[in-house]
Amino acid sequence: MSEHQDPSNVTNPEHSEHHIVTPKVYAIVFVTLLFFTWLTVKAAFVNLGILNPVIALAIASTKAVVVILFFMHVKFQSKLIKMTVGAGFFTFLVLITMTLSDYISRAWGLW
Amino acid sequence: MHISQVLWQFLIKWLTASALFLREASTIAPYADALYFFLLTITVIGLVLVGTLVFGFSIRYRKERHPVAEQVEGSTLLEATWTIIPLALFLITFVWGAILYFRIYNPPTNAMNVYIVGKQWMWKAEHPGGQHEINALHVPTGRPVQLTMISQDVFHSFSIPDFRVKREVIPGRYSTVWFQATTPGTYHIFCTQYCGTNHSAMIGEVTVMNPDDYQKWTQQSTSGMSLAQNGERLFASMGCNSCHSGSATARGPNLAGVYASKLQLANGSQVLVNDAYLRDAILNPSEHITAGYAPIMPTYQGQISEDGLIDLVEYIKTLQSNYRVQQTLTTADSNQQAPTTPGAVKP
Amino acid sequence: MSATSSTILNLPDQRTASLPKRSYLNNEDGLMSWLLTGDHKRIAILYLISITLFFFIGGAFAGLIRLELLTPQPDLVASDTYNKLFSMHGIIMVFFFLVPSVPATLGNFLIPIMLGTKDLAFPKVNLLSWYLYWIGGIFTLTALVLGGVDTGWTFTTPLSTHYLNTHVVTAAMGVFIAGFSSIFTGLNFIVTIHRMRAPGMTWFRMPLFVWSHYAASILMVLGTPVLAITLVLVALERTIGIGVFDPTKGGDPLLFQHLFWFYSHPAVYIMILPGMGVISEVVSTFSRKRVFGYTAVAFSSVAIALFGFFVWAHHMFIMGVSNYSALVFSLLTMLVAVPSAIKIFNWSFTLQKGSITFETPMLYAFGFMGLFTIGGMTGVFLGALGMDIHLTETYFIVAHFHFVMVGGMLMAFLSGIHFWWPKMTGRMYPESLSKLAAVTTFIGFNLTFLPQFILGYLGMPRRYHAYPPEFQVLNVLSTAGATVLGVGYMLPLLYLAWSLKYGAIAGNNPWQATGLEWQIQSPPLTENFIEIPIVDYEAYDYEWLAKKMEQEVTTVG
Amino acid sequence: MDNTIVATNPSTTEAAVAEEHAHISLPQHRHHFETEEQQREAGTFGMWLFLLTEIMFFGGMFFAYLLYRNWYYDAFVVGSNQLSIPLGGTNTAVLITSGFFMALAVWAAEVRKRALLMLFLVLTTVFGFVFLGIKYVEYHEKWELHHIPGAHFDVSQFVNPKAYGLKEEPIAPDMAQKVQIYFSLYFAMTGMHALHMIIGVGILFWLMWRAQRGDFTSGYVAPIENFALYWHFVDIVWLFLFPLLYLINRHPM
Repeated sequence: MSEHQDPSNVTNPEHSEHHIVTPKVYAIVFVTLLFFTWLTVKAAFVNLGILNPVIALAIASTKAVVVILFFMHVKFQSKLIKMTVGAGFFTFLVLITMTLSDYISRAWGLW
Repeated sequence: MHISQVLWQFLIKWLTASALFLREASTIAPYADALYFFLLTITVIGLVLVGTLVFGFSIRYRKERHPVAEQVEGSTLLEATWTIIPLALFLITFVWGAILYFRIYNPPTNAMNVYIVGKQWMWKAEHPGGQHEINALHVPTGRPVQLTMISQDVFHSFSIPDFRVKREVIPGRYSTVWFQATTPGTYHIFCTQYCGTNHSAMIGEVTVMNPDDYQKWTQQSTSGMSLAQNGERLFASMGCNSCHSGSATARGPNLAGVYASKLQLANGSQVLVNDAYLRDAILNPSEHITAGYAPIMPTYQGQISEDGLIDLVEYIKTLQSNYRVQQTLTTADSNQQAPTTPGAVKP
Repeated sequence: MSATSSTILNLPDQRTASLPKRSYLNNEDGLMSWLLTGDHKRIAILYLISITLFFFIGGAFAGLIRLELLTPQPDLVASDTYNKLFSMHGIIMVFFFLVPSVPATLGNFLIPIMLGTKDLAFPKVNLLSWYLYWIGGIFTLTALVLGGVDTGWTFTTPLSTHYLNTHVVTAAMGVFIAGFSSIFTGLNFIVTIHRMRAPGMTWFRMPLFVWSHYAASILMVLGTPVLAITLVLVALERTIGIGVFDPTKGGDPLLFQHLFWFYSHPAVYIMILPGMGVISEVVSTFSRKRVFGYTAVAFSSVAIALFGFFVWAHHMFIMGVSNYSALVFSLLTMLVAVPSAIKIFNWSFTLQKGSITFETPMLYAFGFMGLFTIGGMTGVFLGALGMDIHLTETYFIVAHFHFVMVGGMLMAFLSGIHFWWPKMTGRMYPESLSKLAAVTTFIGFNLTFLPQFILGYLGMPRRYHAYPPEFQVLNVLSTAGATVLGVGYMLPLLYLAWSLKYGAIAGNNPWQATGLEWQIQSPPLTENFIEIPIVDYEAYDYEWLAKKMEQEVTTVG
Repeated sequence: MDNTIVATNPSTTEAAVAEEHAHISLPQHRHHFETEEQQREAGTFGMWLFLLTEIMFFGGMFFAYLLYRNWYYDAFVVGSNQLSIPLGGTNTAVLITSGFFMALAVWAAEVRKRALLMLFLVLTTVFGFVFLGIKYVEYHEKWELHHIPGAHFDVSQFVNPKAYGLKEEPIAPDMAQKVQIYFSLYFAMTGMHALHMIIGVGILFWLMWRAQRGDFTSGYVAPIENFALYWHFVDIVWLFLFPLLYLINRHPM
């Protein structure tokens, strides 16, 4: 019924073709995730100073992105879904940064 | 004409007892009121504008006079106008409000300090000279007064409407506010943060006095022990002096003259020693290790009341040399009372 | 209908008119057909009944509060009781009336119809959200029956966690569950608006009512879970003492404030935005004109939703947040005030060159515009840092949010109810009585809450059971106003109930409005549209409507 | 006149109706959706919006973690070192495996293989249970050591690790008290996560029951697909929890 849909929907970024991800892709993702898990444990035992939490978070984020893109099919989804995912993390970022703006600057002005 | 008695009394009261405006009794009050009237003016203008538009259009374009509507899409110019003008007004308000805020919350350096402890449901005021008050506060005119406040239990809020100052009193952390009273008289103190059953009974009175009267009041109402003297006793009885003895071989850092100095901490950071720092260092010593000392100090969390902490803080504030500390050591060794001579804090 | 008449109300000939034989109301019979319905219209009615019940429970508490404050002495009830009264008033009114008021009733009823679809995207989730609302409500009512809660609606720690022995956990769970009800409503709206629009219903053909619900839904979905986790932490703190908000264990009570207001500030936009949508519809219909600057009004809703997330710490200016952080939040607060101002002016100019009539919904809408202007401007007082120090936590703030929430939202809700009542029930209410109610409400409201602004500036703190005697006169005025206000709210209950049986038959489009909902029968069929409509006209296109009606007259003739 | 529809072009309307009838045959198709594609997209979008709320739900706790970790770093290190990396690491792998089988289950449903779908769902559930079992072992240990926050919380192990035969450096008593905050957050976060797992396993049983009937292998995969989104989201939360809670500072100072 697409030709009678909302005319703007024909090229609507909200629509996407349905896509079946193959087990092969899943297997690659699976191995990648296990590898990163091993990596993050190893990295924790090396003293890198300030870089330790940075690396741990970077690895965790990479894993999360891989899961979101492939296991959760976002790579093959419409723009709308991608934006939705983005909006969630954006709001979380707002919560963190705006609240931190209080905690970080509390000691300011006490010099 | 017969007016009901109740109504009559109500009218009398309306005319005599109910002010529509508040006294201005501090140096900040006129500044706050200026902003208030500015805001009131733009509110009234805004309201009149919207009212005029709505009523004007309603009369001019009501169906009887204007049976067929003309379709208008909108007007970028008009819309830009009522975006930019309010934005400009709000930004002015923001700047003005911010200036006022920093004025109210940044005490001048020469302010006299009074400690306030809030608890369910009373205010305790503690003057450095040893005057203790409950639900009352005496201050002189013409001198900036800084309140260092803390709560023993829940959030309270210390408010003196006639001074236009208010600040939340927080458990576990000092907060400060300051004012300079201008007119002698008595004014309300309210707790404005809901704090449990008797929230509305947590009220008190500030008495503002001439400097002379104030001088008289301080002399009459002192408990005989200044806060620093109380602190000195605590310092000895809690055994602080055994480590913070001031000698070169002491296990704890020298406290003489430490207040208002910049301290190098073991974790590499530098801090300014203020009331909040001293309080925190007593309760959470391991986070505040002075560089060069071992983290051996035990915590006093739960062993000492907020009043006691204030006494200690005040004591350390007044320590200019280690003479008094040495004195407490000798007396402590001989198991005697700490010295109680008033007014001898500074040697 | 002559051109000079002062109303656009156009009812069918009452001698021949009758309600349609089949409608969503009589499609199925029996209680279970209501309780297990998937029909968004029936769920809207269920919600309408529920929130009305909670409104009057909350209102009763408000009445008792005002009665107590008639005298300065604590004489009517004990202090604990008074604290419970205002706590329950706040909790019930905020979480069980204001948040679901317009979205769950009018929004539920109208959004699918306005978009030209048969139902919301997830009818079962919609029903679930009503049940969650009631489970939450029952928790809260249980807390009430067991002896009440006296935390205030803000659940401030450490008071709520360590210093009260009332049923905090029960009430918090009630709010927690009701929060999920609101999440599911918002989620349903967003999906419906994105996915279910009829052919031709582009984003910029949607009524502004839908736009404002879209913005509010985003806030519901993103904000409410933060409240949920905060309440869970409060409950854990209370039951096992986990110490996250407890200063004696090293926790920061201000963290609670941050997390709580991260939801609760956007929540006020959740409450007011749908109301703004109602006003857009009503003002346009009764001035026979397209809303002035449609896109600006649409985008200002979205802007409010977006900025709404950046301003929460303005509830904490005196609570010991960093001064510099306060600066940032104050600036952003000023920015969020602008879209509201834009809306007010756009509505005013919608009237220009219109052909204005003054039916009940329009009277309420006028009330909204006046009161919301005051409410919004006094918000700027409170957003200005230095001014906030003096005004916050006093009756000024009480007056401010009642102007926005009651003067704004409740007026909008009543406006919407009067506007869409003929659509929902197929019958008209008595116009003269409803106009009287609108005027009574407006007068009563101002009498109640204007004195509170003065009281606030004089320094009377909020949540005070007893107060110094010099505040009495203004308090007496306020209580007197509350009485009038109470009458104003009781009236609609009576005549709307009356109209269900005896009201005049309304016909399809009594107001001659342009929305899709007015082009179908009233009350609508269960499936709304026999055929999915194809939308080929802009929102608020009165010329299109006139043409269409002309056509109908000729075909019928 | 009762049901005036805004259609002005009768031919397209008829076409639309005809088109709709073609789609109505499938039993899972809900009447208010025009097409099945629309229904499916709506479902996915709705699920994602729900996950958005979950992000914010956990977000509140993640922020609390961030704050207190910075305030009480030493306490967090000590608390974190109380946790077992072998157990935590295994659990991470277990959860990833469970997620992998869930992804395969979606694929099996897409290609309409009922036996495979059942197998993968069962494997997903089994690994879910393994995760919860290991979590239970970890919790139980904390219970015995009095590391559960609250009235019975005991700091002696952190103040005096030597007495317990631990190699840890002792920390000051005031900091040791803050370990309670670490464990509060640990239990709140992993507890909420475990709760989501338990709910997920419950839904899995329902899905297995329906999959057994063949509901999802005739072209209708939305429930499987949407549940997979939920299950993967729970995975993602754990992917962050593991390094943040277990691996704060494992290297010798």
